[in-house]
Amino acid sequence: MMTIVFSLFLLTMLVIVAVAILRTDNLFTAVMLSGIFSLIMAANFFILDAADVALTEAVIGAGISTVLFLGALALTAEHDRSPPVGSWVPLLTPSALGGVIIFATFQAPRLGDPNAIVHKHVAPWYLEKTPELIDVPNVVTAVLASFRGYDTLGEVFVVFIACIGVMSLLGRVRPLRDSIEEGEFDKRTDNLRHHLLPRVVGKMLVPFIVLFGLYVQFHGDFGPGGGFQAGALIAAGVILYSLVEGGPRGRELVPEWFSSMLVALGAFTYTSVGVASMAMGGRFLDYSALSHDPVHGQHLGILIIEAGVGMTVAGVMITIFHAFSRRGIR
Amino acid sequence: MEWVYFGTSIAILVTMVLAVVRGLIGPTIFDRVLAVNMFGTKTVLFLAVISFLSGRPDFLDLALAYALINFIGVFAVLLFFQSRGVRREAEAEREADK
Amino acid sequence: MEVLGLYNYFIFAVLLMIGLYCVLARTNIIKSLIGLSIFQSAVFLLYISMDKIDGGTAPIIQEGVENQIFANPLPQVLILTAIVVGISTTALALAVTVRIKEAYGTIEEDKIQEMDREQ
Amino acid sequence: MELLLDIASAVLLLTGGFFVFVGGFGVMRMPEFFTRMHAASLTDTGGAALILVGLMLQGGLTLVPLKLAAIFLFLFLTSPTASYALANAALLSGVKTACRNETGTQLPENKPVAAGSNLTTTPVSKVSASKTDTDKAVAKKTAKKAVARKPAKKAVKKTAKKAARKKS
Repeated sequence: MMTIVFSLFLLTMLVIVAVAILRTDNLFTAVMLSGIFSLIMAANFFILDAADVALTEAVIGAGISTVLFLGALALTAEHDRSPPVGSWVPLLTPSALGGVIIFATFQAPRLGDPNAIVHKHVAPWYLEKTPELIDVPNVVTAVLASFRGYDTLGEVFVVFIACIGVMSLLGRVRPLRDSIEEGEFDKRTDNLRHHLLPRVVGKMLVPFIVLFGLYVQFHGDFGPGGGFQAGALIAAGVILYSLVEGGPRGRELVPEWFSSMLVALGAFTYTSVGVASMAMGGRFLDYSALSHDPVHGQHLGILIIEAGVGMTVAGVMITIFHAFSRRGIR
Repeated sequence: MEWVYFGTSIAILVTMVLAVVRGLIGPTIFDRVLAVNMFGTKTVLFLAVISFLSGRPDFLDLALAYALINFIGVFAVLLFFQSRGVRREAEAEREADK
Repeated sequence: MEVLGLYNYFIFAVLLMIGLYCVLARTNIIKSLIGLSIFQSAVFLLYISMDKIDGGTAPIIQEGVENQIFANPLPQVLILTAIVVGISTTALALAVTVRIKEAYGTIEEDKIQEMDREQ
Repeated sequence: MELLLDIASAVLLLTGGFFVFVGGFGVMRMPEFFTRMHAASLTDTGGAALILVGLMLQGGLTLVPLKLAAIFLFLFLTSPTASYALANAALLSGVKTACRNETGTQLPENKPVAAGSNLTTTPVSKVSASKTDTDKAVAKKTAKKAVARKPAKKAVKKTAKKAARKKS
């Protein structure tokens, strides 16, 4: 009952915000509204009992997405100069398609129906077997890291490849001025050093964000969290530092060679756990082979691959941010 | 206690609606940024209350994550406007070069 | 009540179509990308709506609590990774946009096409 | 004891909810950007404090009150900082307050903390386009009064004209 009330509120807001994003021709406004969009989405995920997803959406939406979009806007344009739509074809296609989908939803099980087909197949097995086979409280982590380890490995490599793409597109141009004198920092417009309050509070919070990221990383077996969220959180901490102190200082804190190495190292760690489990007589990514006690092996495997995921995600986000910010100071 | 939680969360939700309305009508872009920021803090409170309402207060990690990183976006906004003048000058120079 | 239970799916359809329309009707590349991310979020919403069970809770087993009903963990796993992949692919698209702006001086598709035709 | 705690936290939570709502109402109803920000930032800390303390009383002797205290602390640090950053960004791009002439005292010129000298201004007419009659009258009066500073006079006149045009 309460779920439905909250959902009604949040989902209606979601549609209104989406329409507003569609209608505005100021891209800055669109980015800000999509920040609200992502916040509503995260609250909605939480109401639908998906705590891990809500945490991911929260960290990505609040910490990274807005910053990346604003960075891209600074490098391109602030206004959407699309000509007014003359043809009715663009409107017709979505509305016809939308009508078909809405018609089809009348066949769908209602929200929260325990007899829906999705709840009958693999999921009960996961929920039943996790305490016995893997013995971590967070079933999502168990499924993510162990039962569907192949899938996650694929996702890590997608992120990895996207990072290589960004690096090859934006990384090659050297900034016009590589070295900046100490006194010059305060006059530049690409940092917030002359703002006392953001500088003090921002820098004070960076260690807490990174600490919380580590907590989310290693507490992911017991509560909402895991490598993906932790990586994004740690990256958000570094991004905060770079915003306050300026891009060059941020690159001194986490040099680019380090962040790109982190990306590769994470993916390498993940894969090598798989290879190690093969070498010890199991199948690829079958962590039970890692130790003589299968459950203990699972614990070890999950810990290492989550660390790999965290490294890759943190490295990717930091590298992407650095690529955009360095493009800006030319 | 449930009804207290429920009432509080409804109050927060209504405030969220008001913030969204402010974000939609503007009129300046800063009103929209203000709406985003306010919406962020209200989401922190909403998540905190909801995690008590659903009886799993161990999910406060979410609210904590929000409270920590919600303001990064505003910093990015400040930086964006601070460097806009420089960017416009560079743009004008490029136009002049053509 | 039955119809209210389908509300999530309606919203999914509407959001999907808003995103699609944004991609089709706008020529500005960044606007199209924002539309694409709305489209993506709509798909996330569909998946997460499926995992809900009445009286259920998030699939994190509490010690000492018997007979809990848990939400379906599988859609959550899929979407959790999809969100991170989504932001990195968006970043890639933004990088392409930045390069387009540097090469053409504009990020409007129609103007870029015009320039291409002139050459 | 249990009951006492429940009552205390209920009172705190409901008061907090009311505070939060008042803040939202202020953001909706205040006439221009800086007053809206005032409404938002005050209740952001006040309402949040009440709600979080109310929840803390319910947490019992676990990790929960500690986490709530951490949220409380971080909100207390980040919320004013965000307000500062936002106000500074607004000043940088030349948003002016519309209310400053109503009391008759001239506030000092808007000077944000600026790194470069580049203060680009965006059109502010939209901000101060107040639609009520009283505001219009005030704008007109100040248009006549303000002789000291020419640019200010121009700006106000423009606004007054715009408001008048909008009325008709």
